Amino acid sequence: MVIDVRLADGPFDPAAELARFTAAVPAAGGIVSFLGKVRGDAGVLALEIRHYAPMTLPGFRALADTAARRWPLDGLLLLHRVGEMGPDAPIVLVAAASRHRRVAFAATDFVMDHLKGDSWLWKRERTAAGWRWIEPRDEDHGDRARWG
Amino acid sequence: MVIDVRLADGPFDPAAELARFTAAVPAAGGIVSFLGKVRGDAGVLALEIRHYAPMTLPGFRALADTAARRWPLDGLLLLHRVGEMGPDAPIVLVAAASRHRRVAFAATDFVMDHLKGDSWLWKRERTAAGWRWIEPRDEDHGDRARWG
Amino acid sequence: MARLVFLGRLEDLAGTAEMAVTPGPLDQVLAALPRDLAVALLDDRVRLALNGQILAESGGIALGAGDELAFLPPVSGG
Amino acid sequence: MARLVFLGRLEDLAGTAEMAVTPGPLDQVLAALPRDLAVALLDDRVRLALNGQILAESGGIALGAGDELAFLPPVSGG
Repeated sequence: MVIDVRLADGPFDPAAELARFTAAVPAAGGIVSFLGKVRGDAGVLALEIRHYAPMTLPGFRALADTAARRWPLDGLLLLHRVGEMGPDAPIVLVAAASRHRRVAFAATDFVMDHLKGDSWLWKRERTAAGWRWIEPRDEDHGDRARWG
Repeated sequence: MVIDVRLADGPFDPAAELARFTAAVPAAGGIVSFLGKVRGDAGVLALEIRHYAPMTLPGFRALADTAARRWPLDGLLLLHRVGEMGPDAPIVLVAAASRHRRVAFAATDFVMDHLKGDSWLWKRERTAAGWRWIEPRDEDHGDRARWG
Repeated sequence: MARLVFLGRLEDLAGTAEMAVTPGPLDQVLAALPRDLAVALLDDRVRLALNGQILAESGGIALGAGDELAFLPPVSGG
Repeated sequence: MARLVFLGRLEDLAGTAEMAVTPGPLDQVLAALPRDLAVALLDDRVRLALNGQILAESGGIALGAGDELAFLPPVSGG
């Protein structure tokens, strides 16, 4: 069981990361991934993600462990960018590998639902109007509630 | 809206395909992908997928169009290998790009559920015991029935 | 001539992926084939496609010159 | 000395990510800060973490030498 959880304080290459992860889980027949990136067309000139080292990475590890206990996975990848980035930059890559397709979908979906509202990350974005902090969303609570 | 549907009669590189797809959908904030490959540990020495050109690719295109009508997607990729391949070979890559994370998950999941039992593909695998045709699975009907 | 196309395990049974046949009513075309192959082709679960279009039923089909009739056994699962 | 850490918009409000403070009861530490910052830090929705561990409540905390107290406002949504 491969669990790979990292914070990246510089740009990362999602294709290369996914290729490396896939190579590490030869027994898995299915690999589901989610890539979140800064939208290229939304007028966002920059996104900054601040984190708190003593809690952010341990929080991600705990989330990955929870997913790994809940589903029979061959591997789980959770890579999250921090710092300041521009349009089109990859922000988060989550991938789950399993013998069972539905398991890989569920684990990836689960991790994303919890990442979005449970992570110790603070985000602000810069548009033509200046910097603006991104507020909590009520929707995130609903997303997590799907998993009981 | 990018719809990219292809049959590959030779090996393909999932990481490169996904990178190309991602670059084509700059407005999408989220990209979900499913990669199915020949398991490396299951005693399968070779997998052969036969198809019928006049129906297989039109069938895939119809499935992609159905998904594109059902969800607000920025792009959909459906790439399927045919012919004979060995352990670890990529078989199928499906990816959906959208502004909305849940939409990208749903569309990818939907396409996979329908691919598995509705595609005009015939598969046989070779183990130490020789070639064996892979039969239809009852489970596939249940997978499709999830989508009403 | 017309052409028969055998998919999946029907190809193995026929010993070939394609076969050129004399045009005519399907019954007559099948009667010229080895009996075990003809029986397998007429299995209820085998779908027929004429020139790439699935046929609702196989009764009364006649193959014209240049027609391609494909025999599609149940597709493989996941 | 002890250290205060300000996350998210609290960093902007404080004008710094970290601040060295004299150890002592939290009330006393906060009393030495600008009033608007102290009020923001005591907002109900701001969680406190002492040396990386979330505190169930902030009442009665005292900072010792080398302690790090982080102020964590609500995290950003999707």
